[in-house]
Amino acid sequence: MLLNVENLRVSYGKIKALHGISFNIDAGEIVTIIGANGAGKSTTLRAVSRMVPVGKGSAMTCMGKDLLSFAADKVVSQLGITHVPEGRRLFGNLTVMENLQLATFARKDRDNVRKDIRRVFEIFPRLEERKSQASGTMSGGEQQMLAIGRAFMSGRRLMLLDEPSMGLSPLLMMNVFQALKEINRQEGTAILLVEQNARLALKFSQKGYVLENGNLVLEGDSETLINDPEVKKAYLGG
Amino acid sequence: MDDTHAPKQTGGMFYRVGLFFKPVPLLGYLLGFMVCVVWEQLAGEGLTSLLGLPKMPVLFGLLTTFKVLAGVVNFLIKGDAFNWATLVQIPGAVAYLSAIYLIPLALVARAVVRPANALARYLQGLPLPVTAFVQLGLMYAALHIWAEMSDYRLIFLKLTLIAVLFTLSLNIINGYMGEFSCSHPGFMAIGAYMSSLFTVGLFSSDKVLGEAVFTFSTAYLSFPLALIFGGLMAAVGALIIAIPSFKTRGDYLAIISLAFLFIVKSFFENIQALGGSRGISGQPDWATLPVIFITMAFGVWTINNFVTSTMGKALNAVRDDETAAEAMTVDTRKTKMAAFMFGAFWAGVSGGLLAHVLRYVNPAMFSVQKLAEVLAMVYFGGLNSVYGSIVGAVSISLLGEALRPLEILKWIVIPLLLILVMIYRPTGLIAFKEFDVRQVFGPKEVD
Amino acid sequence: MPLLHVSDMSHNFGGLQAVSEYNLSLDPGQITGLIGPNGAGKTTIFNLITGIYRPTRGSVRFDGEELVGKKPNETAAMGLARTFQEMKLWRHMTVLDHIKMARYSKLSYGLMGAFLDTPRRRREERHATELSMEYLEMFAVDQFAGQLVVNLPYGAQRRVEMARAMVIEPKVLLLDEPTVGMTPDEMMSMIEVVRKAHERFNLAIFLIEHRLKVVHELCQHVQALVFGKVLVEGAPNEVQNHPKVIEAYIGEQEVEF
Amino acid sequence: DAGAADTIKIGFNIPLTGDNPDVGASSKNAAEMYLKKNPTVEVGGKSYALKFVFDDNEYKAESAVKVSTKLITEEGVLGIVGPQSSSQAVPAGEVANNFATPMISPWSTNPNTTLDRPFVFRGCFLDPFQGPVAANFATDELGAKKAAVLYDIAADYPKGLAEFFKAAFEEIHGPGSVVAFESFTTGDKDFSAQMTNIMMAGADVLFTPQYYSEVPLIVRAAKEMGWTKPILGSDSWGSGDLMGLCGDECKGYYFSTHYAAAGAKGETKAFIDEYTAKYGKTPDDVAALTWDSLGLMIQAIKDTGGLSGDVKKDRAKVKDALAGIKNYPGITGGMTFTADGDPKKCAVVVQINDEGKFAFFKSVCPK
Amino acid sequence: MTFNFFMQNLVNALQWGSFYALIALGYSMVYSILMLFNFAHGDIFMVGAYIGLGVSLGLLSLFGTGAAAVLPGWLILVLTLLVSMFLTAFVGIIVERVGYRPLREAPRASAAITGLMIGIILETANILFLGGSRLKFPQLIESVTYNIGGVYVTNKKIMIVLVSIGLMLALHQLINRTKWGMAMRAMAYDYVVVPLVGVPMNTIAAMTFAIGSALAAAAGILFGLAYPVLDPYMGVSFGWKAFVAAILGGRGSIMGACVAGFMLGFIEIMTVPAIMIVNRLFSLSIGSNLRDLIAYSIVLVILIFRPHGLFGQAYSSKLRL
Ligand SMILES: Nc1ncnc2c1ncn2[C@@H]1O[C@H](COP(=O)(O)OP(=O)(O)OP(=O)(O)O)[C@@H](O)[C@H]1O
Ligand SMILES: Nc1ncnc2c1ncn2[C@@H]1O[C@H](COP(=O)(O)OP(=O)(O)OP(=O)(O)O)[C@@H](O)[C@H]1O
Ligand SMILES: CC(C)C[C@H](N)C(=O)O
Ligand SMILES: [Mg+2]
Ligand SMILES: [Mg+2]
Repeated sequence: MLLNVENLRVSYGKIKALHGISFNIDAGEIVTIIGANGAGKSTTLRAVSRMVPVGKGSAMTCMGKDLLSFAADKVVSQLGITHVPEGRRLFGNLTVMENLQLATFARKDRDNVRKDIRRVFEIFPRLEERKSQASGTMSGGEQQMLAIGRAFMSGRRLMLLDEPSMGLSPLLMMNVFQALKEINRQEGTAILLVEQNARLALKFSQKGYVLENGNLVLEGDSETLINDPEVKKAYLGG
Repeated sequence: MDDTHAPKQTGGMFYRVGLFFKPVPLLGYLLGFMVCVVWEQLAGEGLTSLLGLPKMPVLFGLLTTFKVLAGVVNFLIKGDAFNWATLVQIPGAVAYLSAIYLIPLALVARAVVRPANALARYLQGLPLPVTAFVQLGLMYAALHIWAEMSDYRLIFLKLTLIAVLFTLSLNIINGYMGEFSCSHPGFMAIGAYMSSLFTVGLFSSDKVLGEAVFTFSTAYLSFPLALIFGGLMAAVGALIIAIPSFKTRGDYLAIISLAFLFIVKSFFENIQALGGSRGISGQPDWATLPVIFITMAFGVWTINNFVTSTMGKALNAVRDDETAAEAMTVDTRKTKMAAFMFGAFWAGVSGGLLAHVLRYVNPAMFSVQKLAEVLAMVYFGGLNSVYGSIVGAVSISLLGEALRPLEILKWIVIPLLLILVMIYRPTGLIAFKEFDVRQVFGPKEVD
Repeated sequence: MPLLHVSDMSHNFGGLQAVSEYNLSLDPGQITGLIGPNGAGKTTIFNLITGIYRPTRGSVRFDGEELVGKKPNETAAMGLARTFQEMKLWRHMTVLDHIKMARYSKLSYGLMGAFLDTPRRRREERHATELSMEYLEMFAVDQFAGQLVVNLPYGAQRRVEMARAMVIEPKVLLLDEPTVGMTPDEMMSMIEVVRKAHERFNLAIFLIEHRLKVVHELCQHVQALVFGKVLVEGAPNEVQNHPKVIEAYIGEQEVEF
Repeated sequence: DAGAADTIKIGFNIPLTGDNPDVGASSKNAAEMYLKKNPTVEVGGKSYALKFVFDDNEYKAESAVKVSTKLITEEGVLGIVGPQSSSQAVPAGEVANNFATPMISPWSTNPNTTLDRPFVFRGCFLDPFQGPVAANFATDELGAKKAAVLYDIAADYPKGLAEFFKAAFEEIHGPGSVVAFESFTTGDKDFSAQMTNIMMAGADVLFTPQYYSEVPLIVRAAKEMGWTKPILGSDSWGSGDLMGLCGDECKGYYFSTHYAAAGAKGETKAFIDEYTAKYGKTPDDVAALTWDSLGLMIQAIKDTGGLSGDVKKDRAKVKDALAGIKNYPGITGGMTFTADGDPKKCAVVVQINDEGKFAFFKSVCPK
Repeated sequence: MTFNFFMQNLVNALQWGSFYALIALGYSMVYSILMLFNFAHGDIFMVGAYIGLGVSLGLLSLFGTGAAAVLPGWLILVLTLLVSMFLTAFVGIIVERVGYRPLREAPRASAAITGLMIGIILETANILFLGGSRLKFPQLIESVTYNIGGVYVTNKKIMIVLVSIGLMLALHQLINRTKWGMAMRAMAYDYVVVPLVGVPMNTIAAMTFAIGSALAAAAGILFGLAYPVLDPYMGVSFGWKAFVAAILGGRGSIMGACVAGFMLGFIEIMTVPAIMIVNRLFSLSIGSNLRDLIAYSIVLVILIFRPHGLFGQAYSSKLRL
């Protein structure tokens, strides 16, 4: 098992966002979490990437190692878990190229870096065109591509994706998902996906969890979930 | 949702104390304070000697306490002789504070809850000026009696009230508008000099400014004009900064305003007609406590009016997201200019008051040190809040006086305290709290 | 004469031609959609119309008046309200204050009124509050009136932003991806809200969306923008099924992974 | 205090913190030394314990006012020594005068400090006196015909003195004989631009009435620009620390001051030796003047011939006694107050000799 | 008004500008990377100078002075520079740890206030430990004055200018060419997500302070050589003026800070001869005392025409509240 999460609790001050959820991801697997706004999806990802402190009793292991003993940057550089946050959060003052290079900060394999950058440009040719544009001035969709590319550069055992389709044109959304699938297939990168577009997400993944008010209420393989009448009603738009 | 968290748990002592005083309206505290100060007039001297204190504790016993502590510190560090008998003064001061202030205040405030609330409710029915007049009048009377006990209290009170106005006027810019302005001491300087020019130039004979132009006994009636003149000139100065700096966004105001501060200081140092670095002395003694109190109250009132109006709240909008503010029809440039000049105006007025309290003004008074002081007051008290500025100005002034016996160590203690506040309450003690005059003066609903 | 008339508007950033020779005419009560790939220049067009950027060439006329050269607050006060792709709310302000702020240009009490709390100011503020409450109710966010916006659920924040734009009493409303990040449920209720506002005020709406369903439900007319140029325009169905639009924008919808 | 009746309280309004803490330290040192030596005073046949209250004015005008008020109303002092610098002494003098409490500022040379304030005195000569002393010295002893002045515009004292020097020098040599009148601002460290101007002007002597901490930098800037002519300073040079900071570079230059430490005799020498032994450095002007001012205050108290115990009445008595003091033998010279409360006293000019000592060169007394 | 006169002032201005530039550089590091006004920077400069004083006195007593010297003065100077920069870097790291790290999520202005307070504590601590009096910085190398065609230049001036320029170039390379520099710039933009790309945020922040403080120490020591009187408040006015230079240079621009530092030095020095020239030309008698007034008016005017600073980019940087 790649990632195992037990009894994860998170609160923001007095607000409890997660009430002890458990889930797991196998190597190379694509897993989706769906849920309404404010259900705690982003919080789950933030907890795994150690961006928010977790509550007592929570346990997370990655390949048998205690994930909680790694600082946020070590989760990326040593465990290979990368996080594409909600709203992309690029370094707007750096160029596209610099954003990609920075993501290799902790990497030692200089030769592969160049190859990987080529890969990113193959997947997203627009990025190569805009190599030296400051990333802050790019359009929303362009930024999303760069955010995925940046995550690809910094580690690829597990990618945590927070609403990657947000604001993307239909065509690009498909492209992005195809690119993700390709990365998943070629590199064996596992993906934990959070999406509002639940239909797409479930189709894309093998396994799914449904999160409601900080609790996991349903889990199963994607096929089952997509046909579940409750899920259909609540998340697939009838 | 599993469990709901209502903050209902009966908390510790603070919670219970809070509950005890919950129904007390401002009027109740004012009455309580009034009783305290009268009580002090009657019993203060007696209690002082009863407790074996050398002198009546004038700053709520703080000064006495720290003086003794300073003795202990000097004994520990430098081995200075220390009279251990003075240690008794600390409990003495505490006892005095409790007997004269804390206990009577608590008891009276609590005892008059009903009549005070009834009165407050009645007053609330009357037009606001009447309510304000009654309550502020009571507040002034109490402060007046308090200050009558000692001239040191009086000067402390005067300077503190000025500091409140000055701090609040900076809060408009650094708190409500969210810019970082460094020029406030400069505005204060302009106000101080210009009002001095007015009063000294016209009404008293002075080496620098020459013979008095007018001499009549009611000349002090022109003091408001002098203050307004100082304030307006400061506002004009603000215009010089405002025009270039609001073309840009962000940090440039910080250095433009800092440059302005240097320029103002250098200007007054160089203008021989205003005394140069020697400054101007001999201002008439017109900044009396009532004058300062009324000016301060009026200033706080107008500033509060401004920041609670939609016009003024546009400042918050500009601070939080300027693009959105513009898209919502806010004329950001006009708003910023108005706020900046308004802040400068009151800084100028407080400068005018300061000059007439000290009856002396020189350029060195308005250095970056003054800037550090007022910044500390603003951020310590709390951004975007009238309460915050009052709390900040009063507590920093009080600390500054109370810790004076510690001499150099004072400058370790105060900064450390500020750092701690910044770490635990980064926007200051009481930030982002709206000051609703009617509610403040109104009754407390008892449930 | 159309209410909003954009003719031959172009704009470039450095070397990048973001918008070129763009035309639009929007009649009162009309809803026009703007679709196009990411980076096509849609948001830029909004920014040009509202005065955040000044077009390199071309003109924008609103109600017969030229807008080019006017500042955003001026265009807004004239009746061009907008929302933002990435919601722009004021962190430290309550919901009610948000709405009231949009009355800024309609307040006439001036600075003296602001400083001195004149009766006129009290009257105007009271009126603004009442009006704002009406709008809050209309957008079903009145129960949050006293709260800070940051504490609101996402969908409610979006509706607050929309209510804020509406209080300006605009003639044209520009919506930049109003349903982004919403669940299908929330999306449907947003469509309803827009429709209601449209009907009630006979509002002209100019809408950017990536969700074709929204465009389909609301718009009478659609423009497809690619590389800053209008590729195709017409009725929603026509545009959606246009091969060029499919190629550049929509793609194959049912892919298998 | 208990038994306040037989103590006499003197307040000190001095800068223990702020920009110039060493001024406060010197004042306090001198005062404490005085107290050690004279723990009690005999007034009108009754012995009183002396008690000193030191309060910190932070080198700020505002604080000086608060401190004066506090000393007078809270501590109930009989008289105040300080503040030292005019920027504090002028406003604090106002307070003292209003509360009818005698005050002596040891070191404030600004005329406004005592002007029209019967209760305020000072322990030093005034700038209008020192300026001509320096100008005459430059003319007579250094043979200068053209002078340059470099001073701090933002500080009251150097600026005033520079102007008095200029006036006096131009009176002797005609207008324009001060060929360079260059200034800078408090805290400046680089004087090369001003020195370049001064070099260009071709002066015979450089007068710089600056603090001892700035003198080394000025002297160095001058030497680096190739200045080889004499430099003349004022009483603010006279700190024990000057030579430690300046080293060989200052040797040979002159300054006017209140007293000459090297070669001092009698009382003055006793004071210097005792102070040096106690604090490990030569007493500077502040220390010496504080000592004298304190002495004057105590003398006046003795001269009242007896205290009533009512501090308000006693203060008035002390003030009258102060005004009446004749030829007080201070270590910085004999002193008699004018009607304004300013002492008539002599200035000395010292030269920094090869051992780095301030050697007596000449004494100039008012006519 | 000769050419010499101009050259002489130019040389003076170069030296003076070096200090502003070096200090502004350290200021700008923290400012452009952590987006903080580090109001303690001037005082770190002061601490650096005092550490330099301690180190050099220590070295001198170890290796002897004058005729008994084991090591030449310049070597002691180099050692002093290295050791003090290292030690002062630690002071910077402590300042970051105590005063800034806990405030990373707070409004920037609050951090500015902590900086101000840390500055006051550093000054006070100095007075507590060393007393209020001024100290003399030992002159490690013999001063030699060259007269080049009537222009007086000392060996120290030359050295100071060269060392400053060298340090600036090195820093420029670091920021723009290395991944550390890239990480620093990224942090300037959005520190929250920096760890998400595998960059250790705290290390970068600490390093930023360390480098800035080391530069301040270098400035402090060079300053001690040029103006050998040290006092606890020597950093105050430098701090505020470096603040002006750092922002005048334009945010995010190391070169900008450097150029603005030199420029500020030039303006300050050059107004004095400029006034003199004007006086001679029009037979006026304006005092050179108007320097601050003129210098900062020039700064104001520059900002009117270049509202984003000399090298700054135009993006909004509101105080984070
Ligand atoms: N920084 C924060 N401070 C306080 N509360 C927060 C914070 N971030 C999230 N929350 C609260 O935690 C809960 C879960 O939020 P989270 O962002 O994880 O939801 P989500 O499922 O990702 O929703 P969305 O679809 O809107 O992204 C919500 O109630 C939210 O209001
Ligand atoms: N200030 C700017 N400077 C430089 N380029 C810019 C700037 N603003 C936008 N651009 C570029 O202009 C193009 C159009 O951007 P715009 O934001 O209008 O796209 P959009 O159609 O709204 O896309 P999306 O659907 O992703 O939001 C993009 O390529 C973007 O990178
Ligand atoms: C030299 C000094 C610090 C005092 C000076 N005589 C003054 O009047 O301020
Ligand atoms: Mg989320
Ligand atoms: Mg867009």
